[in-house]
Amino acid sequence: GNDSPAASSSGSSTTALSGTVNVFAAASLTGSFTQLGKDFEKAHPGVKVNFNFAGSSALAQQINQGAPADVFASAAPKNMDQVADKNTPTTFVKNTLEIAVPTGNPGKITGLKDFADKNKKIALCAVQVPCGAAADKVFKAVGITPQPDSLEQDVKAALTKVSLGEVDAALVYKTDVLSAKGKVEGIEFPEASTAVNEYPIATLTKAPNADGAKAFVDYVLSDQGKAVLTASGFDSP
Amino acid sequence: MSLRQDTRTGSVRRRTGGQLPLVLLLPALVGLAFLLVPLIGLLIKAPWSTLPSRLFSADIWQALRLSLLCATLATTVCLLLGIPLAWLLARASLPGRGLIRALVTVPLVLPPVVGGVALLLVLGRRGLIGERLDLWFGFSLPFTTAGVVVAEAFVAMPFLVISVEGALRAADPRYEEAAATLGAGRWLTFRRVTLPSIAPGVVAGAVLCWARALGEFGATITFAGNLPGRTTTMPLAVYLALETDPDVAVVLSLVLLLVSVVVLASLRERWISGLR
Amino acid sequence: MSLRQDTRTGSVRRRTGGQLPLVLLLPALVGLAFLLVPLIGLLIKAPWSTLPSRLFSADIWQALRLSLLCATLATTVCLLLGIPLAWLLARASLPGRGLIRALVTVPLVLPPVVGGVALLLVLGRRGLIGERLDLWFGFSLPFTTAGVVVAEAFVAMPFLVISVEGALRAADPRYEEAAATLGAGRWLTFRRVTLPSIAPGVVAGAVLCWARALGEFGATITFAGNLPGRTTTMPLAVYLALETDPDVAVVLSLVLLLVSVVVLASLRERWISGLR
Amino acid sequence: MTLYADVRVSRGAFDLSLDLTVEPGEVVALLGPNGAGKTTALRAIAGLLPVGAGRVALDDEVWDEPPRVFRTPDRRPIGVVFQDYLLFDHLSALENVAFGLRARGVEKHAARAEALRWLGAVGLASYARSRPRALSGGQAQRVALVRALATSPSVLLLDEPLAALDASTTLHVRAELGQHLNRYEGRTLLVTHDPLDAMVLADRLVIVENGRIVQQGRPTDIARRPRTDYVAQLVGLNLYRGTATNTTVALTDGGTITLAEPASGPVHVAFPPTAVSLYPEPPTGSPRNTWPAVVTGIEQHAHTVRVRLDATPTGPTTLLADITPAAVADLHLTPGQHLHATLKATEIHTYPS
Amino acid sequence: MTLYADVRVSRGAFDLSLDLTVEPGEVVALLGPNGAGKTTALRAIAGLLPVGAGRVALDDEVWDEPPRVFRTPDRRPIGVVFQDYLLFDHLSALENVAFGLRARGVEKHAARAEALRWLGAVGLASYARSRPRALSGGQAQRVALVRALATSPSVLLLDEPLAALDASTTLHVRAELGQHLNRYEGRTLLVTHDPLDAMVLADRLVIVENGRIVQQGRPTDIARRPRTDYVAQLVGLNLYRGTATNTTVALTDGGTITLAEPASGPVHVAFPPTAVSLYPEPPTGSPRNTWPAVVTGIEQHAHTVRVRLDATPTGPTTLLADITPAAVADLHLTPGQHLHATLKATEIHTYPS
Ligand SMILES: Nc1ncnc2c1ncn2[C@@H]1O[C@H](COP(=O)(O)OP(=O)(O)OP(=O)(O)O)[C@@H](O)[C@H]1O
Ligand SMILES: Nc1ncnc2c1ncn2[C@@H]1O[C@H](COP(=O)(O)OP(=O)(O)OP(=O)(O)O)[C@@H](O)[C@H]1O
Ligand SMILES: [Mg+2]
Ligand SMILES: [Mg+2]
Repeated sequence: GNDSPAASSSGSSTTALSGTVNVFAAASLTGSFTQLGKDFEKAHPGVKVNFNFAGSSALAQQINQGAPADVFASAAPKNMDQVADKNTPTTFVKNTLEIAVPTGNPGKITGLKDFADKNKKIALCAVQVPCGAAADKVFKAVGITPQPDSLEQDVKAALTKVSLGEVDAALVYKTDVLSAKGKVEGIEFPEASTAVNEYPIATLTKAPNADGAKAFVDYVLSDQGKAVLTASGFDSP
Repeated sequence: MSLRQDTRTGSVRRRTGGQLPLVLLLPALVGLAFLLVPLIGLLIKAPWSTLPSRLFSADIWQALRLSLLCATLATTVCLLLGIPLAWLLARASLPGRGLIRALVTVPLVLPPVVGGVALLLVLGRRGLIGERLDLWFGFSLPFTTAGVVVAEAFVAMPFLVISVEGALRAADPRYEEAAATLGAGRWLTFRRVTLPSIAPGVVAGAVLCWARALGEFGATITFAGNLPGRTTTMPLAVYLALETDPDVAVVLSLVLLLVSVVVLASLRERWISGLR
Repeated sequence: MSLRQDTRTGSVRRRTGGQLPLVLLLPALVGLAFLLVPLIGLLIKAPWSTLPSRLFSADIWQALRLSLLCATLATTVCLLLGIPLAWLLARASLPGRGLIRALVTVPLVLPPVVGGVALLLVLGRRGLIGERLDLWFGFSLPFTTAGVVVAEAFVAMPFLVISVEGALRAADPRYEEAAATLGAGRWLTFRRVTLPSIAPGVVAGAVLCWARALGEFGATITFAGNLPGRTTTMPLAVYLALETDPDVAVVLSLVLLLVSVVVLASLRERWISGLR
Repeated sequence: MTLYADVRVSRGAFDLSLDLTVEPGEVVALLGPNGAGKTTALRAIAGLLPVGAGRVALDDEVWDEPPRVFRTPDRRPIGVVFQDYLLFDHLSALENVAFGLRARGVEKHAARAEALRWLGAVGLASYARSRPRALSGGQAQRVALVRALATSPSVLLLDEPLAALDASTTLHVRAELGQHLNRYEGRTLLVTHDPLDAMVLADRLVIVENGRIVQQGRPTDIARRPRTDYVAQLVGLNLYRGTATNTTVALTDGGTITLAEPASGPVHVAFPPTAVSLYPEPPTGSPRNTWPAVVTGIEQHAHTVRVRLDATPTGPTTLLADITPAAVADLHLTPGQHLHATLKATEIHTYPS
Repeated sequence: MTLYADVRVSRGAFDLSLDLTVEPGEVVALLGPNGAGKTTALRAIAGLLPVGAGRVALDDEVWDEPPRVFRTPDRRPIGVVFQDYLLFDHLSALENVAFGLRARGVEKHAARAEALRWLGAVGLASYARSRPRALSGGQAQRVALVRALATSPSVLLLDEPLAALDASTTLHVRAELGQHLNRYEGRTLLVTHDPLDAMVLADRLVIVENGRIVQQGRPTDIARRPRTDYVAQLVGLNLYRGTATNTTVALTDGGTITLAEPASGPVHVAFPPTAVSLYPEPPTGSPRNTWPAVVTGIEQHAHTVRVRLDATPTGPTTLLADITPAAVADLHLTPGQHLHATLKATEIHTYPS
């Protein structure tokens, strides 16, 4: 139900908000934030939310080069740290890893140990990107040396390879498995909890619309916001 | 002129009644297949059943309009700046011409995302030149449609420059000499003699340039951001669609392709025959 | 021949003692600045103090070697398939030539990632053709160096085809007629008369093709993946470096640029003068 | 094997319709004013321009017959010299000449040796390595000439092969060309502006105006019976074959002629009708040739009168003289009248044949 | 303002060194065999090829003087007709001719009207809209000719302007060209192979061989005192100015000549020395011109003897006759001897001057 939050949040708003809110958000938030934006606009008539979805590191670059951003929602704390002019960030969601296999599991993957099998085609994220760093942590924790065929630039690229059956398995986020329902199957594994990825959000000190920025972050952290995010497969912090 | 054209086509038609050399035909067909078969892959993969409903999203048309507009503007910028540059490289006696020519290819080799970063470093609000622009004129390029044009022009210009330079080098310079003896300065000679004679090369360069600009992604998203209606061109929309629904990405790509193929197929034949 | 070359250069040198038309010179210089200033931005941003230590990473050299190898192989493939295709488009009488020509530009317009997906759909393990390849020959392209070459060739070939077609259209067909009357078939005429006369256009196309292949990122990573030593080319290394340490990304980009500029600057002048 | 060419082509407002045959060993010259369609006809026979209607065939080997048959130029055993040369700029003169031989499968070294021989024949051996753009206009045309000759084609098509040559070179190249055409067993079609080239080199003339044949036949026949003033002016030339010994030529059809410059062997002897003077009594003076002659015909042309004469037994069988109407009146010229014809030895041109 | 051209250029193994001047209103013809360097000299004067050493200047306006001065072709008031035409393929014949006028700032409509007038003058008005490739060789050359003439340049440079024209067109175009050159106040340099063109059109001949001037001077002077056999053969021509009334020409230097074809007004009259016959007694026959003459000189050339004569008062002051050595012996020729010279009216060429 997305209609109810509109009433409650309009009640919570003290001053009448106006103008536009520029939200720079990680590409993996595209689906859920687009929805959130619509809801927010409904709750605050007269406010327009503009999204700039791109890779978190590109967004951090843009903000540091003076982009007119009000809010930054990053897919990793690291990229949030790169931004200088920000207010204290808050973690608003978490994401955990899952093994993704093509529908029907043609590679007969059962668990993490198959990632060490040279005969299986495996895709992982590169360690430079958050999902790769998380996977690295997991494998270190369980003491497995994976034998990947490819180190993908981002989690969607890994997912694409699974959904096209190019690889037998990949380590991706739960949200990704959910978004590709029907084309991939998820296999949960207990060690996932050792590498939880946190998404921080923050308003920026040079925000052209500081009030709007704060209201949007509040909305994301509100229950209504959480509901939308968890529907996409994110865990609450 | 039209008559002459007719006779020529007629002649070509009868001529090629003869056999085409297999040694040319075979690789040509393999090449064609290589370029087109992946397209067939996309067509097969496209979600035909739900296609009509997906096409009724206003966002698609907004992004498409923006893409066509920006690519066309970028091509115009490239033509205005690139043709003179090509001419300089081909005809003027520059010291270190070889180096300059190689430097022109820099935006080609630079991974587009890095190109975008470089543009930000120079033209961003905190950039070398961008800071002045902002200070003096209160005007900043990133996150504007003009920024998209700049990013696309930066990435696409080398195509134009190098194609046109190649055409200039293949052209017979004696016609320029003849024009000079008729009292035409370099500019007039360039406009009225050189340019018409290299028209096919310029058209080829412009096509490359336009198509490259239309498909440009990395530099655009880095330099101009991804703001729907303002800087979200089709390739950016495709990128976002890949994040949420890969099927939509395929549909978007096919729309982009269809439009560009229609534009090029209708435009080029006219240009090519009109300019010769 | 060398003597003749000398006289010509001499003549050009004295000629351009005269004034260059500002109306050409000005935009040419603006264009040059536009292409080069972002490079200056990168150079300023580069971490010069720590540069030497960063360059001593074996990974860089491995990626660079792979990049050069793959770009060169891809260019070779493009030359072998693309020149015949350009010839077919320019000289043969094809039904629907305009459409075919426009379709050739498809890989240009297609966002590279989608291009990679399209290649996977056709040549991947489960792809239309790839499945057969895998079944019959136990051979699969993705995740191999050959896959990188295929992805780069796919993206870069339109540049070659369109440049060369432009050159062919600008060439005087009467020389081909003369060759025909001397008993030369189309293949011989093509090899010995047409090709040498369009050499500058072919060189231009090959340069575009090589540079584009060298900078290719999206289609490569999507189709061939990213495995150091096997498929990690420089642009892939740059992209990943950008995620963690933008300074490293700048260093890598500069290395890539430097190498390509050196290669092109030394190679092209020789080609251009050698082939004319 | 005869070359049949019934060529009908439309090019814009211009419309060509010629019907030609060329026998083996025969040299046919196509003469006509600028824009008459000579080059167009030659291009059609070469296959560079498909005929709109008609038929081009070498005996029963059909080359072009719309709408079914069309043989491309490279599959026609032809050699062409183009009016604007069309030498390959990126090849040396030698490679240009060797090109056709190589295309017809001659091995590289043999082709180059043969090409060098040909270049030598037109005095350009020392330019073998020059690029066409480094050649003068006349040099370029000579290279184009031997490039076409080198392949020994069945049909040789020459478009103004001697136009860009200077007087002294022309003499040399014309003799070379004449010798080759004599030895040559193929069919030759020669487009030229120069009636002298045409009459010396060709066995038959075809005169074209405005895309149509206005007259054709053996040079002597046309010279004797020109149908129009244009043709009369174009081909009015006394031309004989004979064998020269020093300064005397014994004509094949009887009679002798005295030359100024010694020659030897079979020659063509030519002089214009204007060079012949007529006297009622044999004059004694510088002219070396004085023959008794009988008037056989008188024709009035625009401003001159052409007199046909028989000068047997000491001179040529038939002889043309162009004189003024005033001279006709002075001499009371009538057919059958006996006269003396004089011809200065220095007025005679001789060409080895 | 005089054109001074001291041109020294090296091109590969070829080496050119010419020193020329052309006065206003003067027409200088550059004659020489193929590859003599005529085109090279012309290109250097046009500024298409910087001289290696020397100086090109129009009076005190220096065009080229290495290493400092070099004026590009577009800043030299010149008009050039190229040996291979170089018409712009993408422009119509009319636009080609209008090009130079437009480049010199003439307004579009005026330029086109002027261009059309010029095309009409060479009989190509109906081809105004044709593309160069749709023109025949001769038509293309005429367009190139008027393209250069249309801009009324101070220096006109013509490379073989009449070479591709057929006999009848040549006559017409030569007359047109001659008239224009007469009216023309600039300096003309004419490269040609045809001695007749040179002698009729030019005020002075410069004969070049192998990159060097071998002789120069007024056509009649050169014809009378040729330094080499080559020159003698090249320019051996009796040439006079006079005024024609019907078939009689009153020569400017005295005497009269009878023509075959009526003419009127100022004309050039030309006939080769070979056309003149010598008799001890005046013969009565068809030749319309018989003059008493006195031998003033005898020169032995390769195979012929050139006799210089005075034919005053009834004929031309000086007269050349080429006869055979045998005739010289027969007539016992010695300087001072009195003879009778005959010349057939039909041997005479007349050109309006
Ligand atoms: N491609 C073309 N389109 C239209 N008309 C053409 C074309 N080519 C030639 N013509 C016309 O056809 C006519 C004949 O041209 P052609 O070249 O055959 O003449 P030509 O007899 O060779 O003359 P020349 O002696 O001057 O070379 C000319 O009037 C010319 O303008
Ligand atoms: N670019 C060049 N490089 C080297 N040699 C050249 C070049 N251009 C011309 N030559 C040589 O210079 C000489 C003179 O050439 P030029 O064209 O001036 O002769 P020309 O007198 O015009 O002869 P033609 O009457 O045949 O046109 C020739 O021997 C030619 O081979
Ligand atoms: Mg012709
Ligand atoms: Mg010349």
